[in-house]
Amino acid sequence: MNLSVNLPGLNLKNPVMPASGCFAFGKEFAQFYDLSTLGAVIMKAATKERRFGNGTPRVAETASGMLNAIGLQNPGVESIISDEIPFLKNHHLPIIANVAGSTVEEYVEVAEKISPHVDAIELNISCPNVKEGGVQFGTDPVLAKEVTRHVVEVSHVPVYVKLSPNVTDVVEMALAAEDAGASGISMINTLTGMRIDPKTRKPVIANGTGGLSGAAIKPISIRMIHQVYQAVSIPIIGMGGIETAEDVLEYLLAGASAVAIGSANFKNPFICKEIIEELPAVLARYGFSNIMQAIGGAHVEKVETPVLRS
Amino acid sequence: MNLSVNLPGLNLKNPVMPASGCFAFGKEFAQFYDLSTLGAVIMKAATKERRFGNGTPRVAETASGMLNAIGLQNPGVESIISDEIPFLKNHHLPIIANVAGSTVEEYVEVAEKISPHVDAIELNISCPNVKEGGVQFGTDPVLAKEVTRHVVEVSHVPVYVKLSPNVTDVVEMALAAEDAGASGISMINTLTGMRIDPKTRKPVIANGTGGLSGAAIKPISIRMIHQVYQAVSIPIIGMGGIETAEDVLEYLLAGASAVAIGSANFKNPFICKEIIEELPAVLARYGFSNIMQAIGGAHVEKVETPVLRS
Amino acid sequence: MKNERMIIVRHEKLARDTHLLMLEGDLARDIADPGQFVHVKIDGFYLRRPISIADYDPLNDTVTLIYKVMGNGTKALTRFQIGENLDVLGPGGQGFPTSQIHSEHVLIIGGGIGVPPLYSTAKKLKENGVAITSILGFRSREDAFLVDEFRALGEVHVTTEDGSLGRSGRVTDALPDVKDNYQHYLSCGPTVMLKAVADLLPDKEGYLSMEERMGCGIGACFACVVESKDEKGYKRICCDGPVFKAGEVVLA
Amino acid sequence: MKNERMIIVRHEKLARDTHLLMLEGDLARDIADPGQFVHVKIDGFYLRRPISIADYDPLNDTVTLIYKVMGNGTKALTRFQIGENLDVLGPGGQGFPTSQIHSEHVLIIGGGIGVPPLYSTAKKLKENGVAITSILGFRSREDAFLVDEFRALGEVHVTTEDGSLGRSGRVTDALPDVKDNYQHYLSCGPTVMLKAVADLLPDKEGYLSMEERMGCGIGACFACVVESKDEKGYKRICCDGPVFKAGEVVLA
Ligand SMILES: Cc1cc2nc3c(=O)[nH]c(=O)nc-3n(C[C@H](O)[C@H](O)[C@H](O)COP(=O)(O)OP(=O)(O)OC[C@H]3O[C@@H](n4cnc5c(N)ncnc54)[C@H](O)[C@@H]3O)c2cc1C
Ligand SMILES: Cc1cc2nc3c(=O)[nH]c(=O)nc-3n(C[C@H](O)[C@H](O)[C@H](O)COP(=O)(O)OP(=O)(O)OC[C@H]3O[C@@H](n4cnc5c(N)ncnc54)[C@H](O)[C@@H]3O)c2cc1C
Ligand SMILES: Cc1cc2nc3c(=O)[nH]c(=O)nc-3n(C[C@H](O)[C@H](O)[C@H](O)COP(=O)(O)O)c2cc1C
Ligand SMILES: Cc1cc2nc3c(=O)[nH]c(=O)nc-3n(C[C@H](O)[C@H](O)[C@H](O)COP(=O)(O)O)c2cc1C
Ligand code: FES
Ligand code: FES
Repeated sequence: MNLSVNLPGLNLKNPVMPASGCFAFGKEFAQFYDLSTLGAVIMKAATKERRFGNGTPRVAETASGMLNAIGLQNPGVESIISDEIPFLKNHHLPIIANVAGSTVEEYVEVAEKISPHVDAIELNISCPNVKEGGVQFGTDPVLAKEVTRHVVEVSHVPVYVKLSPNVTDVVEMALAAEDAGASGISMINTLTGMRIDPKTRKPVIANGTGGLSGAAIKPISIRMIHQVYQAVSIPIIGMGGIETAEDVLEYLLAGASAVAIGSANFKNPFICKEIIEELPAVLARYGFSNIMQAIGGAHVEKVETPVLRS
Repeated sequence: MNLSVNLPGLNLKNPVMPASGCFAFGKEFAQFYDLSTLGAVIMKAATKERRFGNGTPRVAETASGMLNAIGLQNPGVESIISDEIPFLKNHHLPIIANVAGSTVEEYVEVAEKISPHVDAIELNISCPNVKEGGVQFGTDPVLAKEVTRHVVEVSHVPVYVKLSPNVTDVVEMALAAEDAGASGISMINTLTGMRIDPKTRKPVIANGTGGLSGAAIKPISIRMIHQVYQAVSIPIIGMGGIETAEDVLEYLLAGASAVAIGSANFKNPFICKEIIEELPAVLARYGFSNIMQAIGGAHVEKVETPVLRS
Repeated sequence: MKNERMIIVRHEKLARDTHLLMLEGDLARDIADPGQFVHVKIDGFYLRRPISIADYDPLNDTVTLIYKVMGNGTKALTRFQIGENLDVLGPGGQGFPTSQIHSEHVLIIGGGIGVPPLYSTAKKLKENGVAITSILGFRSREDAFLVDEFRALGEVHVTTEDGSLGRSGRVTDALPDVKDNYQHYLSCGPTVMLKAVADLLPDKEGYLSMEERMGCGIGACFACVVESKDEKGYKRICCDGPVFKAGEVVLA
Repeated sequence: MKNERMIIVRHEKLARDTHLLMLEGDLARDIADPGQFVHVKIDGFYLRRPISIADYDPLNDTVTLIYKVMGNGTKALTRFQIGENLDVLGPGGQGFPTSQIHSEHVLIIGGGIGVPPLYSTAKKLKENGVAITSILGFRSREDAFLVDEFRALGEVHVTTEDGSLGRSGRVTDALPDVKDNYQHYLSCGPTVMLKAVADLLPDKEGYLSMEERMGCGIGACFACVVESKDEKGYKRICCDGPVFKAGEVVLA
């Protein structure tokens, strides 16, 4: 089955890619399988300067999920361009840069520098784990619009705005991004959460709060994508709790044109490859003869064919 | 150990109660254990008129949780007063009425009628599963303030406002409730979610979206309570994913003065009773000699005593 | 109702994706009527799974379930071994009121995995001196089960959708083959089937066993309601049902 | 690194809450150095659990872990039986570089569940002709394990916090009892202990094995970083460590 999907800037041979921050810059996973298997790769967030990130512990386990507060640790945009992107280029797959910042100027500078070296930008206005800035861009549509507009202006490649689920009205945020010239939406980033350790009586994570990811959040993401799909006309890259090829199909039906897999890479380092391999059979099992039929499928009114449960 | 907690209108012999909508009006659970074991009981939502609720399916399973869209099915406030409350009164435990509505007038009418028969009101401005009203009261601080103020005015008993987690800023909502005269905060209601069935290509739940509850949402609730505790000076009844006495302690440490247990009653009908029985030992194990020491414990800076991990 | 850890004493495959599970525990003694169900907790799954009681023996404290693998929960159930135990809540709901069915002849109509609860019902009625005719519908020959057991109780008509066993078609296609000498019919299967059956037999007294997704399984969450024609306007399948008199509830 | 289902061939209790788990699989052949770890998936838990390799035998394809029940994950691990299998990712990280430790005499300092990785390390060094002295610290007599095994390798000093076995106190309290004839020390235990040890032995070359909560366990998520004194400014415990040269990382 042909799994290819064409999105602005991204000719994907299949719709599956690792999510930002869960795959670093690919090197560690290259020991497990050939990265060219992937539809694309989304790199770890890039900021202007090198960042050390938050104190440890940075992760905590939750029911069917995890919290993280890495704090955008990264070597800085220039080092990413010189030390990390060349390795990925060798694997001949579309590369998406995740761009973060604390001011509009920082976002713009990072996007301007990195965009000539990648196929698309994922504009991360939704990281809940850094104190100085970042978050408010993801919760205020006016700020979201402004930062998106400036980044779109300087970027050499299409911009996908990554939305935060920690908002009252995600559609408003998606529309702001679309209005500002985004070529696509990426959703969702993590939900802000906390765990408290009864032994220490303090939050498990040094940062206090962390971002909740994993299977636990999938229903929230599916709901938000279902809402946003109806409101915007740009494509959606969907993510949150994907662990199986059936989950991918659920995302496609909700309205995602492609998907990203995050935390599940930690449980099973082969997860992206395995899902890509299983996807054709799963699509076929549910009656799809190509991937495009599935995208947004939950929105089309179909005739129900009730069958004898036997 | 003395587990009693005194809150406005509620002298609780222990801080554990079943959450609204997960215990109906108590009759079904009375076959499993003596309801007077409970700290209190929160009844299923009451509306002015009898409501049939949403179409079926009304529930769906998710990773470590579930979605529901019952749609506030209930026999109407008058029938609750005459047919349901008398049964609960026989068990001599504080009764909390969950009040819902689609207009300020409906909320006021229900609260006025039911408040003389109960010990407190839980003002449900956060049900995500009814189309006509309810939700916007829970996401707009101005509306929240207005409905709370009117209900507080007519109510014969203290009012606890039940907050929705589907907001950008839960603190703002809590402050609105406090400003309007609420005696306490109850949090959280469910997160709006969706599941899509690849077989039918439609949402599993007839209503489309449903409210996510269960262990999956606990980190989000803990985070929100931790935030709200710092901002308000009225007590918090905490809920979301409680399954063990350790979970109760985590809620107390975050800032809840009492807790409610919802979906877990469906997995284990004895859950409330079992947790009440285990709570003293769990408090003792973590060094507490009474329950008040635990409430808000995560907010006090304690001296760390690192011990040899052995 | 009890919440009990029951021991698995038999677990075997009956037909394609269809397994028999016999459990031992005190709960067996609480069963009032065939057609009641148990609510089974499976590790790793948030909600319990409702499964009808296919047979029970209060003297030996056993309850027999017959389940079909429909999704991840029932698939996980297949991995449980004899000697292991399962967390079971039940017996739940109202079954077929066999002691109130004063009939000479009863027609049983079961579709697929709707067949199991009708088995102990038919046995009980037969013990009470009632004659039994059954129509059992399956998708295909490989899906058929309990056919011989029903034959031991009376006349049996089998239908399969692909014609690989018995008549080709659905259970309703076999109705014309059945002599009209029965006073009651009892049916269990998907709602569309129940509706078709009830529509075709408006003059008979019927009992229908229904299904709906459940939360609590004990009447407290209102997940499993179905519209009813009485003043209250609804019934909860888990406690007012799953067996209803035909006409009592609205079959959408 | 491999992701393999390894078979449990031994599983027994060694001391209070402390269990030995021997696994069989190809992964054993990939172990480069003692002190590396495996990342174990336990059903029902979202994150893997890092456990040090306490011993390994590449000829018989076995890996031995010694773990202590610290929470729900390790508690669930105790329920696994011989013959069952476990999803294991590893071997991970950098162990103690035994082939580069050209010492005549090495001091081993292990605290509690930090003792296991030091065992295969000490064995290996002994095989290379290095003399071994060990200090093993436990909370209490009931928590002690591997003491006899270390005695077979050389002099052993035991400390317990309550004095129920050996010297009363912590591992650092036993340091004055040890003759200062060693060139290297190797230590594993809680970070506070590692820091105390490193502060007391500034003139010796030391190797410290560290712990931190992990996400991926393979270097991709940056959950497990520790500040380092080099230009990059950080090390990842899961892949640059868990064993570091004393002084290489900042012990907070
Ligand atoms: C009163 C009653 C009696 C039943 N008796 C039997 C029986 O004897 N044998 C048998 O094989 N099946 C029976 N069923 C159906 C059985 O409950 C479902 O097939 C089973 O729950 C599917 O679980 P799953 O995890 O395999 O499927 P999934 O689709 O993965 O389940 C997801 C969720 O949907 C629910 N669900 C899915 N299908 C149904 C359904 N048809 N009815 C209710 N809930 C459903 C599950 O319980 C679970 O909560 C009965 C259902 C009811 C309501
Ligand atoms: C490199 C390394 C080697 C280790 N070797 C051993 C060993 O040989 N024997 C042994 O008994 N233990 C060892 N540990 C500690 C072991 O990983 C934890 O005790 C275990 O993860 C606790 O899991 P739990 O579910 O029982 O506890 P919980 O507290 O319920 O675990 C909750 C979460 O916190 C993590 N966590 C809790 N404590 C630790 C810790 N000390 N280090 C890292 N993560 C933690 C868990 O992995 C899990 O993600 C090692 C840790 C590391 C980092
Ligand atoms: C450890 C970790 C680090 C992450 N870092 C980033 C990041 O740098 N930039 C970003 O946009 N999202 C980051 N995310 C969010 C993921 O890309 C993804 O949106 C989220 O985890 C939901 O997907 P999942 O449930 O499959 O993990 C991170 C997530 C995790 C778990
Ligand atoms: C089936 C169901 C019905 C509910 N009905 C109500 C309701 O009527 N009123 C209300 O305020 N909350 C209702 N809730 C929300 C719960 O009271 C509770 O806030 C939420 O489920 C989180 O707690 P839990 O994770 O312990 O279930 C309902 C939840 C469930 C699962
Ligand atoms: S399943 Fe809860 S009322 Fe029927
Ligand atoms: S645990 Fe992910 S980098 Fe170390």
